[in-house]
Amino acid sequence: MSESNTILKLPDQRTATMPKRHYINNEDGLLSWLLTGDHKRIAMLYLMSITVFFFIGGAFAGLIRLELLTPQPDLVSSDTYNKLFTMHGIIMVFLFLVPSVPATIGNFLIPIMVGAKDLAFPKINLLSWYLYVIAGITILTALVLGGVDTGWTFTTPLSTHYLNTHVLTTAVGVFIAGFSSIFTGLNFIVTIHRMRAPGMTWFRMPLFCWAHYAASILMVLGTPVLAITLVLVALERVFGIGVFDPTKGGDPILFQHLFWFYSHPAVYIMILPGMGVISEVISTFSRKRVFGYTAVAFSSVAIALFGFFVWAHHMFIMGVSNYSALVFSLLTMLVAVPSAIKIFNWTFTLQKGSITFETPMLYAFGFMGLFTIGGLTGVFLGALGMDIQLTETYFIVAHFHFVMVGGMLMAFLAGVHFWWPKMTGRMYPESLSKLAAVTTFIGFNLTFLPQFIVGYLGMPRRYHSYPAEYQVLNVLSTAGATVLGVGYMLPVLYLAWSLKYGAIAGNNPWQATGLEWQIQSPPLTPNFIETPIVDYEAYDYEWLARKTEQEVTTVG
Amino acid sequence: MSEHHEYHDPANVTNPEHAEHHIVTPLQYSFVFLTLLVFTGVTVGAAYVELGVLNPIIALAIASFKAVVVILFFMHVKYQSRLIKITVGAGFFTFLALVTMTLLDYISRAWGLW
Amino acid sequence: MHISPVLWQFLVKWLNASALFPREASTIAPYMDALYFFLLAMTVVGMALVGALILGFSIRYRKARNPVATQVEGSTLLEATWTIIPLALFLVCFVWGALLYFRIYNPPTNAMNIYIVGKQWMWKAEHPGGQHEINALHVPIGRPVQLTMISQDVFHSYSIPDFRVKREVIPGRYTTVWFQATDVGTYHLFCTQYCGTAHSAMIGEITAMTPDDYDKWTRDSTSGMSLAQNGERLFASMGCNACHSGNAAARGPSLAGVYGSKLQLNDGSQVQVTDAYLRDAILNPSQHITAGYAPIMPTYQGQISEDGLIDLVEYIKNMQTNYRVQQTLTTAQSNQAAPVTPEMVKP
Amino acid sequence: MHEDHHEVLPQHLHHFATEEQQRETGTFGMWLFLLTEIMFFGGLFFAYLLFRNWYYDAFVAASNQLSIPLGAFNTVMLISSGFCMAVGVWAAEVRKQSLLVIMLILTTFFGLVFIGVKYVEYKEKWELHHIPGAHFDVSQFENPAAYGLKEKPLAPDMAEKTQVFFFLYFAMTGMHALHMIIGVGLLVWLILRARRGAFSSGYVAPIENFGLYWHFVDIVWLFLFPLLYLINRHPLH
Repeated sequence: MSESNTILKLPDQRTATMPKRHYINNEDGLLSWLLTGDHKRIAMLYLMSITVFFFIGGAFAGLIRLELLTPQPDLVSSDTYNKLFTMHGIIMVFLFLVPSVPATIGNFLIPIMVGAKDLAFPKINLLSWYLYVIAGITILTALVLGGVDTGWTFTTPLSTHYLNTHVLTTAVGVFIAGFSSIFTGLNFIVTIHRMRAPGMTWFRMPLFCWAHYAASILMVLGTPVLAITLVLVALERVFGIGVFDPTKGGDPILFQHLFWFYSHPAVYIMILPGMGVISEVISTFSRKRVFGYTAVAFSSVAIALFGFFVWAHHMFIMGVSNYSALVFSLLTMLVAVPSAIKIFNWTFTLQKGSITFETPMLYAFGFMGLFTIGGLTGVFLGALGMDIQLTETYFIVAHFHFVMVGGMLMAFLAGVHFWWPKMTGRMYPESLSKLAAVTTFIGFNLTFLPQFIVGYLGMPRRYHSYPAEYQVLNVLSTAGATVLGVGYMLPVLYLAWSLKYGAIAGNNPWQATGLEWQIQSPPLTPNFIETPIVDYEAYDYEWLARKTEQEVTTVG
Repeated sequence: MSEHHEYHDPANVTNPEHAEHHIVTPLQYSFVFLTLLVFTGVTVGAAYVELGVLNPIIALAIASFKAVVVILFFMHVKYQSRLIKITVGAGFFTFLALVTMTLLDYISRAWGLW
Repeated sequence: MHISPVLWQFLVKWLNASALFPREASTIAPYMDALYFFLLAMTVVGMALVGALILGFSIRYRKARNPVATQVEGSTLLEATWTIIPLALFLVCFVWGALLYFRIYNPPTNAMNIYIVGKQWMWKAEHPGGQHEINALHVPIGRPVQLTMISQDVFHSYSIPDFRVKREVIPGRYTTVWFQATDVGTYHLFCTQYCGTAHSAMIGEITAMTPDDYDKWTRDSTSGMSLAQNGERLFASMGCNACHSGNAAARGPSLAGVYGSKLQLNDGSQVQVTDAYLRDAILNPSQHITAGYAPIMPTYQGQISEDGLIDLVEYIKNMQTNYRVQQTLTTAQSNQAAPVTPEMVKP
Repeated sequence: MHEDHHEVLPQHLHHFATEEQQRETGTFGMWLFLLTEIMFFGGLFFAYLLFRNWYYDAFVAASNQLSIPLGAFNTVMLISSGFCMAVGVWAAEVRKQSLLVIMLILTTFFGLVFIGVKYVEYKEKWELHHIPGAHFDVSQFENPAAYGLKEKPLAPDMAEKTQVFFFLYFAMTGMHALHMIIGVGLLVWLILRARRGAFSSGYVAPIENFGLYWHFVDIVWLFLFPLLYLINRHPLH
């Protein structure tokens, strides 16, 4: 690659070596990993377990798309199909999307970015990973025992009185996963508030930290409501009496309220950390401070705040009062604004920059395009009347996949590629990863754009069979899913390959300004040899240039 | 929560958002203890008096007062940093958000369709 | 390139049979589609704007062309622009959407009423004239039709995409939706809320007919007993008439003409008597005691099916006098069917 | 306590700059955890609020089955327990080891008395068939005179709704009791450590943070007591 279209600056590969001591080889043996308090190792444990669950969830998605290739219910039985999409939803939401960026990249980077040696509570961080694993195993147990077919939303009274599948086991799993997420969020908030290095003021923090801070507030305050709701569902299922059963005087809408009080903020838990990644990537590859830093920072907090007040837009046709539907619709429109602000700020970060197009940047562009569509189609659903036609159809499926997969997963992959050299000390293969990024983008659009159309036609979600006239669009979608599958398999393969054969990255291959790039890669166990003193703003590339110049002169 | 930055003192580099440690004395605790006992008596007594709609209001007001006393003194929030105070406030704020926004639906359902 | 003619034919047929846009078959559909195209345009313009900016900046400011970045702090003016313009657009969407919502969920007063009972996994439609349909619904075109819906078990959702209407069917509560079909034809009916194993088989067909055909259909498919007549029989057999006899000394209030009136309750509140109120008062009587009466009515929770409740509601709705109630009390002390009045069969 | 920050104490974790920072960080973390507890109980409190308004008469009748003296006694027990805990924190701060141990034991004692009384109350409900579920019996509410009660009889449909009250009663007090039991378990562990002098040399964070948890559980009860026992005593007619 020529000098003019990349910022990548690797050490001379003939002489470069990996650092002698770093967090990976600091201690040996399986036990040293399983009992570690080091946030970087826990991040790695999370990364591995999350990847496993992503591919389990992805396999279910593949089976679902395969079944939908034909209008007839021919591949699997209806029961199996219902279990497939339930498991796909539960695994992807609770075991992949919620912990994806925070528990892996966030865990690895938040302490380093604020200049701390570790998260505030290393043991609770480890506990969070164990809870995650226990939750995962519990949910897989439910799967192995015969599965569960509630849909990921556990809608009462279906889940409490009408199913004899493993609802309890799954609910226990989700309950535990919730506490795993609470502990991660708690750790982040405390760390960001109390563990910042000297000079690291709030407005010198990378936007990645702001985004995680906002998401963590949602985790800490929202998740317990899900926990108590699941407890009530379990009690109702066991004792046959409860507060959600209309024949006994309960109200099933109460369940919807409590469930969505968590599950709507949960989508912000999923997307906000991804937005943090995008801010870092866009800035680094256009060599420019993020346009409107404060606006982007505050829009994260605004999303977190407004995010608590919009949940009933999941229930517009479910019998909430028309008055409250009005209020929630209005608030939904307001929460869309901070996302628009972010998109435009990122776009204008490019202006007057010096842009290069490495893989993380390609993923980030993918994010911006797909998230824009995902966000604007969200306005369709927030508009009351429109929601009547669109909700519970494939339109909504397409919408949240655009936000979650097109947004969050793209951001996750952008982040993994961006920080891969920092986490492992080695570069991924550039051209192969660009191919993967483009494949993912094409596959994604092919999969989910037809679903908007088939959704407006009226095809309901969670349908095992459908009218024949929807087939062409479904075939397109399945074809796209195949491409998408390839796009997701590629990174696993070449990233694994790069662990041994990748080029040695050096401290700062992207010449980025974050504190994490000023230390060795992979970092030492205590991150910093001495506590850093921060005397520059975030994304200050001039500071970096001066620093590099100084180093060159001292060495020379 | 966005106001936290205002309370951060950049000069305090090793321990941001901090409050001087304060030890509450057993004497203060005893006063608090007595207050709580007295108000428990009051709330039980009030329950036996017919006051109409005031009954639940008085009971909840006393309970809230007792909770605030416990939070301020037994839990030392009075002597903590503003960060802790805001945090406690944020918890109750979110709880109120849950209650009011959900009640909005239940109350307005009775207003009929349109 | 050579494609086998068989395959070619198949492909052409397949593509021709496939749909891209739903039919506009109700009076609401054009309103819905107008908003849809507005939103679609907004999305396309927004996407094009962001896409063009990204593309333009990527070309203009790529490293090869602009080796050194110029640091820009931000711009309050620009921030304000992209806060206010999207906000204004979204507020337009809000108002427009809300207006559409009222239109879809506010039935006109002259709408004919059809009851829908959802259960795992079928739709039962009950016309006031006593016609029952499973997984089907016959409606006349050019006439507003209101559906009063309830579920016997879990949440379902009644969706007719070509009419652009959908509403959740909830256990324990009536919900309503209305539409006015414009074109003769058959349309898909889906259950869109996940309701268990055979969710995707809980589908049916809406048949929109000319008013004449519809009248013919109603005559041909009547079961002989209107809902109100069924309700009358149930009213007698459950012993409702013992208290709700309309006599001055009766233990229960007279029900003649009660539907639609404002009722004074014994807890001081005033309520409008609607379908939902009647149903609730049968199942949870103690919360719906008419002023001046004692709370002695037993609950019928678990003793009457939703179909039975609909019969009763329909009967009370159409009850103008207590004449027939007292007739049944004095003449037939049994569970016999009440005599059929032919003119009541018509919807 | 520690003017001298250079003294490295055994409990000082390496990633904190000073012990004071470590201690305040712990407190902050504990408070965030308590926020999740507020929201956890918040869901239950909301369900209570809703159904109390819907089924007021049933809630009155069912609430009258609870014993105010037992509830009030338990409230006093919890307040005393909280007071001992607070004094215990003070004892740890001024490094009085034996006082700390005594106070922790008293805290545990009052907590156990609370749980014991709760057991008595639950047992009575069990005998009266007031546990929600298949064996729930409403006859006492439909016909209180037959049970020697001076209550107004409830209409049958309203009597059924007493089950909703008892479901919430058991869910709320049960969750609260579960927190108490976990707390007592932690107290035993703290007492053992305190006896070995673990908290008598300026390291009070575990005592302090446990105190926060214990007081929070108190606060939940301070609301449960009036809501479940007291404020339904007077039907609004």
